Amino acid sequence: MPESLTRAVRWDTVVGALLVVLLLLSFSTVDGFGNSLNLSFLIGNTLPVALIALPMTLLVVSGEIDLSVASTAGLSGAVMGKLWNAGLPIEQIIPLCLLLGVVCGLVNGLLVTRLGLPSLAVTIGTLAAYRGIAQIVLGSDAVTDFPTQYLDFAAGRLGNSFLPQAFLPFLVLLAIAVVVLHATPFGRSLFAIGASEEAARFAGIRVKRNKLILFVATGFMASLTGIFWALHYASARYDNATGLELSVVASVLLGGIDFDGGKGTLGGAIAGVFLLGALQNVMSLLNVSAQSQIVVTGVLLVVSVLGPRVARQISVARAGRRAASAPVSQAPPTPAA
Amino acid sequence: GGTTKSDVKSGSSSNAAAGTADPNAATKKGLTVGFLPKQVNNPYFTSADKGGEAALKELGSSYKEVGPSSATDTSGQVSYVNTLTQQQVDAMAVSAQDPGALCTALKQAMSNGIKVVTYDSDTTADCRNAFISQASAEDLGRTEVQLLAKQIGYKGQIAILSAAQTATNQNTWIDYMKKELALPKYKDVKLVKVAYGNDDAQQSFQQTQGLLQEYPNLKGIISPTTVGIKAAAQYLSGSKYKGKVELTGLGTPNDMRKYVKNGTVSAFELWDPAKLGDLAARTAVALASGQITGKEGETFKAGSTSYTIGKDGVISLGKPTVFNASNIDSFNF
Amino acid sequence: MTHPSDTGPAPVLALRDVAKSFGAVRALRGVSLELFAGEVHALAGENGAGKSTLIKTLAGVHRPDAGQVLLDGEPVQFHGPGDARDAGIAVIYQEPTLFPDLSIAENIYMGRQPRRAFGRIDHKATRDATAALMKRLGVDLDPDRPASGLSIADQQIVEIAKALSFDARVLIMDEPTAALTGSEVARLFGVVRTLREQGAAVLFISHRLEEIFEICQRVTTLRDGAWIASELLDGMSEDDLVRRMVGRDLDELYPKQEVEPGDVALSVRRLTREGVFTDISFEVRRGEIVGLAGLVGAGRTEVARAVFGVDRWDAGEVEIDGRTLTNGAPSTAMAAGLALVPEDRRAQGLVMDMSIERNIGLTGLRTTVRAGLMDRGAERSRSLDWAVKLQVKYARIADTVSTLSGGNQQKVVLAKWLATGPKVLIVDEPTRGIDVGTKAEVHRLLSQLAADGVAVLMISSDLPEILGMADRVLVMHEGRLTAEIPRSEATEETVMAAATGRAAA
Amino acid sequence: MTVTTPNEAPVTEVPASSGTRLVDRVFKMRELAILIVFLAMIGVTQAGNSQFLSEQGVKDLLLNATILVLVATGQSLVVITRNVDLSVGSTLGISAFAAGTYLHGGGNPVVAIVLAVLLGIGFGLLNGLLVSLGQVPALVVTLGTLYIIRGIDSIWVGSRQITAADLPGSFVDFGSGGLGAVPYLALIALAVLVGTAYYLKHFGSGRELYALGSNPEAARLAGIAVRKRILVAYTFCGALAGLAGAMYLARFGNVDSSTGNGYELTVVSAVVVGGVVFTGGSGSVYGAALGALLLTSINSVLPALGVSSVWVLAINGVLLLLAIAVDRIVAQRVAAALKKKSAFEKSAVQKGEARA
Ligand SMILES: Nc1ncnc2c1ncn2[C@@H]1O[C@H](COP(=O)(O)OP(=O)(O)OP(=O)(O)O)[C@@H](O)[C@H]1O
Ligand SMILES: Nc1ncnc2c1ncn2[C@@H]1O[C@H](COP(=O)(O)OP(=O)(O)OP(=O)(O)O)[C@@H](O)[C@H]1O
Ligand SMILES: [Mg+2]
Ligand SMILES: [Mg+2]
Repeated sequence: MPESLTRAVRWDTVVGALLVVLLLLSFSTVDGFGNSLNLSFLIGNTLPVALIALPMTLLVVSGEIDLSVASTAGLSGAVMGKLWNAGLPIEQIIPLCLLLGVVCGLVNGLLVTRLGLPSLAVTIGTLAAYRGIAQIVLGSDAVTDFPTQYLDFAAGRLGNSFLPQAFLPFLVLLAIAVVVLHATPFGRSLFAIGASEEAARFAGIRVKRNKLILFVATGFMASLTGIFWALHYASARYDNATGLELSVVASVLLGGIDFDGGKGTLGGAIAGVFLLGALQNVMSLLNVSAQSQIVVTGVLLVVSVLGPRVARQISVARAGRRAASAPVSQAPPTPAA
Repeated sequence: GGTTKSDVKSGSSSNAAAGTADPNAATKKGLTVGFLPKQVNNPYFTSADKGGEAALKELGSSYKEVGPSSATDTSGQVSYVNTLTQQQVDAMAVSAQDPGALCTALKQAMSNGIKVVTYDSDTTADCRNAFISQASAEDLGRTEVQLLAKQIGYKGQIAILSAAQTATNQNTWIDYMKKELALPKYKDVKLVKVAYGNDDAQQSFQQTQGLLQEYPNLKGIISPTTVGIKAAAQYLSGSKYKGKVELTGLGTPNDMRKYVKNGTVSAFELWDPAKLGDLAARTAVALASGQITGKEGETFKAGSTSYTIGKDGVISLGKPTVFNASNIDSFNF
Repeated sequence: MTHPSDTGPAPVLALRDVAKSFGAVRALRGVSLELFAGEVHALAGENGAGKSTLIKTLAGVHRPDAGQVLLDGEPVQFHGPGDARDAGIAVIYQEPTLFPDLSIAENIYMGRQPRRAFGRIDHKATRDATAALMKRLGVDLDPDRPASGLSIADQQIVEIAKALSFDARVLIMDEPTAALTGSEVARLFGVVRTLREQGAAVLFISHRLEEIFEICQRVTTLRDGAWIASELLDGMSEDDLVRRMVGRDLDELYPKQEVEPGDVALSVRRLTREGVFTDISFEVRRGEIVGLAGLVGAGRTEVARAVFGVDRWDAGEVEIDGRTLTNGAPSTAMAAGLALVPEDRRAQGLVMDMSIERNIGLTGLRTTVRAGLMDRGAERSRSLDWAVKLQVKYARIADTVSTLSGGNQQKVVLAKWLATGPKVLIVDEPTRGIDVGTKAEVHRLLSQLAADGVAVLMISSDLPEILGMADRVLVMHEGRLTAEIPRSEATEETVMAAATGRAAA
Repeated sequence: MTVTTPNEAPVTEVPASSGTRLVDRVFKMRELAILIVFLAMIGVTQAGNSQFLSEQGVKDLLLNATILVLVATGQSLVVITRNVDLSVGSTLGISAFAAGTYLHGGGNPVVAIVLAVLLGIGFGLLNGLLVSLGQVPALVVTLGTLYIIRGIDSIWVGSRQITAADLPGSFVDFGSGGLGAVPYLALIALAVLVGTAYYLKHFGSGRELYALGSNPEAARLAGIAVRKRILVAYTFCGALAGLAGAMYLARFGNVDSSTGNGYELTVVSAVVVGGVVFTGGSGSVYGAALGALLLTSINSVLPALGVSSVWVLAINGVLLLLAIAVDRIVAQRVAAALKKKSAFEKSAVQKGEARA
């Protein structure tokens, strides 16, 4: 009973439930929500956040953070535009851009693991640096004339369904991330690193190497997102995806990932991403102003941390009452002779 | 192998004009026109959209405004295009944060029968039916140089303080400024630098400081952005450069009144944003009523004035107004 | 010495019928205890018996579910540790509670620094008072030094100094000596005796029974959260006490099996880490238990850390079964069959927020795997196996280790490493905070491991343990090996002489 | 235990605390390192542009740093307690607007500043209450209040704006005026900074902020009123954000609903560059202030050197990275030197003993 109680109040489950409730309510009451076009918009616009949230969740679980993701995405988009203008075939450009993302992640990772710098500081630095490089690379250009089959892939739907074509690859990536975090020794070691780096090191876990891998993966996914972004919106500019890092961080936090590291589930994070995305979509359809939407997002975040806390206190109080109503302690047994 | 830029034939650059226009069609009433500025709460766009709202009221249609709260949240703006599409408005007036990013969504909207007008900042031409240009870019660029040159006596170093490096309209104006400066009468005027303040008060501030430190002999600054000119004016008025360095550009009378009065700025210019919104609304209604389709050469009446659609569906508002100490008090926006 | 009787003066501090539960765990049930002025009172019990919980109840950290705390015979309600402190109760908790970023002086006087005009802190007076305290304890710790980087023993000293600085009426000490060697313990007991003579009431917890008999007059025994007895120590034997605690007679504490040593398993040659230890060379053979003795801060832990690879060494070589280890790579050391039970269980041994199961599982991430994925069944049975073997006392294997008592946490650390089936096992203070019953169990285990061919290097500040278990004793002094003493010649005198640097190596 | 141990004190009378004084100096070195980076940067710029350190130039440098220094000072207090306040930018924006609204058409500037500070205190209290009473992660809560305050701000402000024309001339002059090259605003910031630093070093409650950031559990056991202290830190941080709002109004004479947007990252950078550690318990407000000065100066230095705006952002980021990396490397080098030194002393002692 206490186990099922504590399980029931786990925040990631709550976020998942909230998402389902929101979707059901919106289907039945909000005009224009349920049609496949809107749903495809909703998912398509949320995908960039979701893509980055995958590695970000792993990173945060291991106690680090990467705020440079949006800039890495912007830089990849910018380089993609530049190379495209230079006449390179897109099939070569995309691997090059992904490689660039890997390099960006590697720089972050090396600064954090080799020099022992705090990742928050490092990635605030590279947030500016990568965006700045993007600006140097592409300047004021906006590249829009990418090949149509790529644009169609990034913006199109699967037949007439509500699913964007890009959703399937995302599902594959999601599955990979879930397995890696929750079912492999690597994932297990991330939780240990996040909860206590020193104890993890003493258990023979290669802390630095694992963190480096995560930063590289994050860079890779950020650049993939940058490419997707440029194709989805058919526009490569140096300021693509500006501010995306805050959306990612907010969603991941909402999904119950603890920024002190060591706690959280990918399901929760992704539920958080889509909860925020769906909420914004619904509020826009209901003509809620952008300002009020901001307030709602904020309140949701505050509730997301106060909620579990209150739930825990309630369950503790209940357990206390149960214990109090338990039979009175017997008289102390006499010492054994 | 692979797909390169040269494999991709450049898409039709003309605007999306479909069907035929019936100039005599009745103006429909009861339409809904959605305004989607770059940023809600931005005073400039609020004035413009207010103008649109008044026009729509007069025409018997209804107005709504949606938009992102940040001027760099392109994906947010795209979502709002989608939202308007979902809500089945009859037409939308959009000021695009990005010429390309909104295209897919706007085309979706048009394919759902929604008329799209851009104003203030355009998208690529095939993603909308018409663009309402605040003033001809050429006029704006050239007159600003003319204003400043006169103030500094056609002699000395000048600089430009722009907004973001990617701001399309800014860049077009700056191109025309350079063309104007190439004329022989400006042979003693030297453009030394274009700085970018990113439409941020602090950055514009510091860029102004930097310009003055780097070029101690700077005689004048052109800032073709309302945020930039305001920040530059505030810096100048509190520094030793006040009155020594001339400043002009695009600003609103309300922002600039103080600096004109205290002698920091002698003249600047702007179009009336409310008129811009007004024209956008009327164009949207004309499109939705079938009076125009957006083809070059079509004409229509908006209020008392008659406008002709130019190349690529561009409709120009007219010449900007120059404000100075003698006339500034008769404007309030 | 006064022996207060039941009709004598009222106890300074007392508990009456106190109960305390954590969820389903009933840590205390109907426990009573009386502390009298001028008396040192021992609290004895197995790991998880509820000693620390009792102390935290006295200190106002826990609010009892039932029963009363009495101060000078009057019931009181402490709303927090601050209240207890204001009532004149000083507490040394089982786990050090220092501020790593602050200086030792600030750690000791936090919240009650000497003041100057306008309530400003008198930094100099704080420093001087700290220096005086350190002198009283006979240790050389710079008051200005930050607490981070202090060894566990030094941390414990600072805790003791902090408690002494209160000049409290009641001094409560939860295993203050667990990390200390003989000389510091002697020093501490000297101070405690003075306090007692000045009329303080002292509550003392230790799993080293000889210490209880040395310093205490009265003992209260707990078993499974229940009160067993409160009685005078006079006339009691260690066996009596153990029987109270464990409820049965105890087997031999040092069940050393004689094993014929095999091949060299661990070989350390000229290992040096600048500024920490110099030119360390020794070998451990299969089946051998080698003790590593020394005073606090001699560098024993540092050697172990370097050998295992969590620290890098500057010069030298380490071999396991003839295979050279990579510098600074615990994972390769583990792969080669080395295991290290670290000194600081909270920071190094355990991930406090993780479950017992997963903590033990952490060393098996390479083995409890099927097709690249975690084999949860194998992980659980491996963890359960070892938790049971080491008699860890827990409610559910999925509970976080932070809810375990100190000694049980130590057992989890042992379980975690024994589960790897090491060829070479380095244990650093393996029985710190472990109760006598389990200690014998751990010793039997180590002995059995050795018999099975494991090479064991045992670092311990508990000299009798070293003498009782080791085939050979290595002694370190100030970062150097000063002696290697065979079992036959190892006595307290020879070891201490080498440890204090008085004997030639 | 019946160990026969010598009862005299161990003979390790290590020569007085020369090592630890060095340790102390290392902590000072962090600030010194930033100062050196800063001075080097200013020096190079001055060499490249003699106008840079003109009276006007110095004044601009100081003015630019003022607002960030104020907010960073408040933020470091919160960070020292192992928390963070991301909502400072929003608080700054809303209090600036409140002060501006009050001054619109003439009000007393002092009252306006007080109003801004009070509003800041209000939001600081809100954050403090949520974090300390709810005992929830500060990062999430203040990210939430960042959005909430920003939303309330934009709903309230709408598209209105306060421009210099709406403000009393005296207030605007105050914003750009000063004693010689030293602006009034910088003097206010300096006073706040010095006061805060003194408080943190010399008052019990100040030290307790460090203690509870260093080890919250130990702080509770030491009887420190943890919640109260955290509440105070947040309130102070809010108050300074409010004050900074008023200063912003005076300085820029221009406030709208987006004022202070995105400021949190700048503040956090300043604090981190200044050596205030995010895990709490260490760092100083002087460091944070130096960090703020360094960051804002980069933005003045690059334009003054004629670096194209295109490059500014990238260089900014690289410099930020350099600053923290250099700081780190210096700290590591010094720690290593210190270790060698103590090793040397140790072996000297041993040799001495051996000879004896
Ligand atoms: N915060 C807590 N949450 C849950 N259970 C707890 C908590 N603290 C203690 N316990 C449980 O209460 C019981 C008594 O623990 P306590 O720490 O008092 O033991 P102890 O006698 O001090 O043991 P040791 O000798 O190992 O230190 C144990 O079963 C322990 O698991
Ligand atoms: N993490 C650390 N950082 C800095 N100095 C340390 C650290 N750990 C230990 N020291 C110092 O290094 C010296 C050697 O400590 P070490 O812990 O190795 O000694 P030890 O012989 O294992 O003693 P014990 O285990 O009994 O504390 C001591 O002076 C100690 O204060
Ligand atoms: Mg205990
Ligand atoms: Mg040790």
